Order: sequence, then structure tokens, then C-alpha cells
Amino acid sequence: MDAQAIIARRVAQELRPGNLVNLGIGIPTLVANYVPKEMSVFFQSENGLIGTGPIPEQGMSHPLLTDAGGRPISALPGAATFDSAMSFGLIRGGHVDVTVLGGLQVDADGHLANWMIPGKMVPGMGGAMDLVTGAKRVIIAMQHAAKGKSKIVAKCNLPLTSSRSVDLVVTDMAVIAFPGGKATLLETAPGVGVAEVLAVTEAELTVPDNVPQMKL
Amino acid sequence: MDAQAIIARRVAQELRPGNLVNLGIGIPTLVANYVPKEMSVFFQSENGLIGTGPIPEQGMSHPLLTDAGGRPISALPGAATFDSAMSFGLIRGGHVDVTVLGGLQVDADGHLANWMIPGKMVPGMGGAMDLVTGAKRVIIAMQHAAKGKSKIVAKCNLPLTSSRSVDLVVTDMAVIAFPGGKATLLETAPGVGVAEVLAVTEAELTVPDNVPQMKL
Amino acid sequence: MKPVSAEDAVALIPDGATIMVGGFMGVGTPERLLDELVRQKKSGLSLISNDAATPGKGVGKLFEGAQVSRMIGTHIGLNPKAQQQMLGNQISVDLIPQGTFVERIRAGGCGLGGILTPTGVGTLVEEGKRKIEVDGKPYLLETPLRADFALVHAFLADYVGNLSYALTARNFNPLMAMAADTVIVTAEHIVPIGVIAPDHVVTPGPLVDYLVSNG
Amino acid sequence: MKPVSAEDAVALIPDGATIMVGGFMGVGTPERLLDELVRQKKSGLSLISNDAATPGKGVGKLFEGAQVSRMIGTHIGLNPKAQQQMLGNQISVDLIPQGTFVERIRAGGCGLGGILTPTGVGTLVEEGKRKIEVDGKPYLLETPLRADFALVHAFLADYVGNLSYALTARNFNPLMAMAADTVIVTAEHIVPIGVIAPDHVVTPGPLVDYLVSNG
Repeated sequence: MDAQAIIARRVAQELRPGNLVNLGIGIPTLVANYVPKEMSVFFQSENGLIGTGPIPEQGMSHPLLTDAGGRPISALPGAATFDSAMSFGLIRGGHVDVTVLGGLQVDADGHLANWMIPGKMVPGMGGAMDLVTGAKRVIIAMQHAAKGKSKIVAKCNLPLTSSRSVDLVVTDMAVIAFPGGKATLLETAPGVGVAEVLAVTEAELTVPDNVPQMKL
Repeated sequence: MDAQAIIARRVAQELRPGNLVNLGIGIPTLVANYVPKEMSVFFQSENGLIGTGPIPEQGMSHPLLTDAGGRPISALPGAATFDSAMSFGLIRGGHVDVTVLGGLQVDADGHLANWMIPGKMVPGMGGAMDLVTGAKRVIIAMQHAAKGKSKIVAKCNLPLTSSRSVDLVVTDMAVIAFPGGKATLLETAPGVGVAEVLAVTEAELTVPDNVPQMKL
Repeated sequence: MKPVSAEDAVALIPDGATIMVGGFMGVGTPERLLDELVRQKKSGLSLISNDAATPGKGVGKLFEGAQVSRMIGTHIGLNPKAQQQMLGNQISVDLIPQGTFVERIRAGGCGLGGILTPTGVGTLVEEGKRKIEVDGKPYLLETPLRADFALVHAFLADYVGNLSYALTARNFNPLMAMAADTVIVTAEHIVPIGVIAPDHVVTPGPLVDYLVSNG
Repeated sequence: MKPVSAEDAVALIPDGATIMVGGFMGVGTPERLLDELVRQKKSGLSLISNDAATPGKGVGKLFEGAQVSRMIGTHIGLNPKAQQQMLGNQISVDLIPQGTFVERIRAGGCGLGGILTPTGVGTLVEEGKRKIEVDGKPYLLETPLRADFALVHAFLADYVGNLSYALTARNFNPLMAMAADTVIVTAEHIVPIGVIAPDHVVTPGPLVDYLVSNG
């Protein structure tokens, strides 16, 4: 299983029947592929849709039905569309049960940086700040390290996305939560040992006596 | 013509084609009866409708289509319904061109009191404060005097409805505006002289050289 | 969304709960839930509703058995029972401008800390409120309203809880459906998925906790 | 509402005007008005739009001839032209969170002096903004956004200007239709009165100043 599949598959296990879920672009988008068919989960697209379905078959897409990146999508039976004020009312108002987003850095107390690298092109935060601030549960799906550097850092040096801490980080190596505001290693990826995770993690991790491996 | 008909007929002359108009209860409601049939004016009912029509014929009313007093109404072709946030977004946002409301007192600088008499039962302000604060043009339709006392007062002693001054007052005796913040007599009712108006008006009125009579 | 009977839905509401009830002069009010609140003699309720309707209609029913201890609304002029109880200090009543009322509910449902409105500036309404200037103009800071339960009435509800409303019965219902911990809905018609087109859904299903079955 | 040609509608817009344009990544954008803005070489525009779309699509068209001098939006990442012009300081860009962006437009259209949002607290976004506590929680005061012109794209428009929208092309359009001095609308279909049922009207006709005729 490649790194992205490990992450997406593990995150999918966090979703519960009936959840309203918003998936960010990149790895988070893949999560939808691993939700069991028999489980009804509502996916929101923040450009104004609940009930996002898979990419339509050739010739079946409609130019007025797209995801937040402008790509054609389909809508499932029971879908609902709405304006952007409603969309962000849902997000900021705590009606979105889970958001899954990518990250640049998450630090030891769960703060996230995922929208800006000073000195580089700043595309804009889009809906990320509202999602992290407002969703009931925030899950970060990202590689554990990039270019050999840990993305789980002691303290974010990139600009924060929100003053609110995230709830869970799922990487290709580990699952990390923040009980009591402390980064805690909950699981490791299949074939990855605790020591291996600690060796590539800049943040100090609390390690419980028993750290199971992800069941994928 | 009775007092109410004089007032309603004169107020109707203030409406312009295409205007979005909100009429309060009482005399203001009668204004709709005097709008020329060929003139298209949109009436808003603040419980969520643009396109308010007359009382439906016997057996044609619908329990889910009422005015703000809960009475059955009809809807004209081209009507639109919406929620209360939209309804008051229209009102407070200046999208209502004209509101016509009843008054208890209007004073020399155009301030209105129309929602509360201290010591008496206070029913609540409903939508009145938003209408007076937000509508583009506020017209007060009321009797000139009640129980022998002028309702055009020097200074309101009843609680104000808004810090915003009204634009026009139409009574059974006179039309009064507030150019430069000063109550000014624009017209008198048919058969009513300027002196007669001044005699029953507590507020000091500016009287131009020429005060025509209402053309009804 | 869970299907539920009116009886079981109302049984979830404890005495003393804060309830938001949709409707404008009883139009668009979930009457079956109010009948059940009366039958189950729920008491000490804090009621957030535009008005007190009329005796025997909508939320008006709650005043006959004095089930309301506090009310936040905009107008109670057409319910003599509610007026008597207010004048007799049996219920405390907060009367606020209607545009402010609905924006406070919207703020509660949309995660805002409040809104600034010009309505009420320079009147009795500004008492005790923070006044904030923006671009030299004064506004009142009005804070969010939320409830333990929202009792909502829709015209159509589909099997996943998507709701649409009819005519002037929409009013406060879609706003309240976002501003309570638990949302209970009655609908005139419960219909299969797809009967309400996506563009016509006003309240998306995930906002609805309980849909009262139609017998 | 007045019927108008795209050419005449855009002729109303002076150089240097502030325009709000509906759409999300070019979906739900009034393309004919943008084509006309390009053809008439309007310049120095202040653009309020969620994003910069992509080159050649939606508001993206305005960046090719450098017609924008200022932009307020939430994301410009997919339009290299807009990025270049931002990095080259040819345009000043205010990037703000999307939920804040739409609430500011709504506030502008609904007569609010602002809203309090938790979004952005403790981040770079709070710079220069008033922070206000409500019930012990900090919020940012975000002020209204309005424009001289709103360019709105609907799916259906009827003869009195009532509008409805399709699928994800609704997005910012109904909010912008309330927040500008002059509202210009294009619609995929112009239909007789009554084709859009009252309950399905999203933008009531009186909000529309000009409806662009369909050839």
C-alpha cells in the first residue's frame, strides 16, 4: 500500500454513519474512496453542495456541478445545494462533523499551519481557516515528513491556520492525537515501530504503554 | 371621503413603478387599494413574501399564506417567498423603497414613536424598528390628532422607534416633510386651511408661501 | 436523522428546557409537537419564538397551562393570555426587534459571535448593550441565540431529512434548524428521496436530528 | 428591472469601479459580461470575487489585459497571471477567509455594520482588526463589503427579474445581488412569470436592476 492509501484508508475509519464530512484537496479527497459502501456519509463541497458523488462518467458531467477546485463531480440521491453563506454557516456553526485537511506542519499542542509559506507565493486560505475553526472534528491527513523534515514539529514556524488545535493527525507512519493538549502516539503504520516514528518526529510525543498498529 | 381614505389615497401617490413597498397594519394597509392598477408595485409582507395580493375569495385561501398579522392573503404572479433573515435583510439593507407605517407621535425633527406607551401593555415592536431604520423612504400615515391632542408634537415623549427621522407624514389634514430637519407643511387636505392645520399642530411648522391642497 | 413519534420526540425535552419554535402568528408551527408539549405538561420552558400567536394556536397553546417561564420574541400583542402572564410577572419577556431576533438566531446557528445592527440605536433597545462604531456610524452588538431544542415545521421532508417549506410558513424555521443542539421536525408530507430537487432543499438533512413520522 | 444588452450593461460601468462578480472557480460567473468588460477595455477595476478563476475563464479573463488594480478574494492559486500581477505589485490583493468573505458581503447587503467571527483569531488574519469578546470568547470584527456593481449569473430569470440558480453555480451570486448599488444579471434562460414558483425564487425581482437579454 502506498503512503497516500495508508493515510486515506485509516482516516476513513474515523467517519461514522450520518456524518457530514468536508474533505480538502489532495490526500483528503482520497478518503471518500475508502468509506464502506453500506455506510451513509454526507460529503460537503464548500462551493455549495451536500451529497458530493464521484466523478461523472464521460459525457455525463454538468458545467454547473463542480467541486471546490472547479472539477466536475456528480451528486448523490438526496443531495442539497445552497449558497456560500449557508455553506460556511454549516462549517463555522459546527454542523460539519468531520473535516479532513492536508497540513504543512502540526505542532506538539495540535496547532496547524497549512495555508502559507512566507516568501513563497501565497494562494490564499480559501475555506481552510473556517473549516479548522468551526468543524466539530478536525483530522489532518499528511505525509509524516517532507524532504526528510518532520511535519510534526515542536512549534509551528509557519503561520497558523487557526488558534484551535486539531483533533487527530494521520500520516503514513502514525496516528497522533492531542489529549490534554499533548501530542500522543496512538497507532503506528503496519510494519513501522514506535522507535522509528520517534526518530523522524520533531515534536515530543507521549507514548502510551501499548501502541497498536493501524488495522487497514 | 373619510379620514382614512384621504390618508391612504394621498400616500398611494408617493409610490413609483417598480417600488418595493412594505405596508404596516391599520391605515397603511389601505394604501394598496389606491395604487393604480396599471402601476406595478411590489408589496412585501415581512413574514416572508414579495407579491402580496388581495384577500383571496371564499374557499381560496391557504393556511400557509398569510400576512404579518396571520390573516389569509393571496400572492400575485411573480411572487417570491423567503425566510425571515432574507425578509429583514431586504428591510434593514435598504432594499425596501418605501415603508408606510402608523404613528403615535412624530416630532418637529421627524422622529417617530410608534411602538410603546409606557404604563400600558407593551405588545412588542415586531418589525417596526427595522423598517424605520432600514427602508429607503419612511412615510407615516396617521390621524393628525387623537382625542383632541396633536400627534405632530414638538418633541416625542413616547419612546422612539428609531434615531432615524421619517421622510413624510400624511394625515387627514396635512402632508408634512422634514427638509433640513425642520417640519414643513407641504399640503393641506381638501377644504382644510393652513391656519386650521397650525391650530391643531403642536410642533412648529415651517409654512412655505404656497401650500397647495392635496389632489386626491 | 432518526424517525420518531411526536410523543417520543417531545419526551426528550426536559422541564426547564430552552426551545425555539418556528412559525409566525402560528403559521409554520409544528402543531403536533405543541399539542404533545401540552399533553406531557412540560413546564418552566424558555420559549424563543417570534410571537405568542393566539390562544389555542401554535405556541399560544403553551400559555394556557402556564408552561412558559421566559419568552424571547418580537411581539405578543395578539395573545391576551401571554400578556396577562407578562403583566403578572409570571413570565419574563424579552421583546426585541424582529430583524435583530432573526439575526441573533442566525448567528447562533452559523457560529458567529454576534452581529452589528443599526436597529435600536437611540432607542430603549440599546440599554445594556455595547455600542460599536464602524466607519463613524453607531451599531448595537447583538449576541447569538441558541436553544436546547428547535421545533421546526416543514412542508416536505424526504427520507434523509432534507426539508423544503411552503409560502409564508418558511419564516424562522430554516434559521432555527441551525441554532439548537437537537432539531425536531414535523412535515406536512414525508416523501421519497429526490422528490425535493437538490436546488429546492432549504434545510439539508444533516441538520435534522429527529423527523416525526406522519402516523 | 430593465432589460438591457450586455454591451449597454457594461457601458454603465466606469473605469475604476468596484465590481462584485459571482462564481466559484468560474462556475456561476456571468461570462458574457466579462467578455464585454474585456472588449470595452474597462480598467483600474476593484474586483470582489472569491477567486481569480483560471486564465480565460470567468474573472480570470480580466487579468490577461491587466484590467484589475485591486482584488478582494479568498484564493488566487489557480491563476498564474493573477499571481504574477500580485507578486509584481501591479495589483493589491486582500486574501481573506472564505466564510468571512461571504459574511462581509452579506453584511453589506443586509444593512449590518459587521459580524463577529472566530475565524482568523490567533492568526495573521487578525492584524489590524478589532478583537471583541462575547461570553469570554474572542472574535474578529469583520466589516461590510459593498460594490458599485454586482455581476450576477442565474440559471432562470423571469420577466420581473426573479432569479433561481442551479447546483454549485449559486455560490456567491444571491449574496452579491444584495450588496451593490447596481445589480446586473445574466441568466441561462429567461422565462415567463410563474415558471419559477414563489418558493423556488432565490433572488426576488426587486433586487435586480438590469437583466441582460439573451440575444
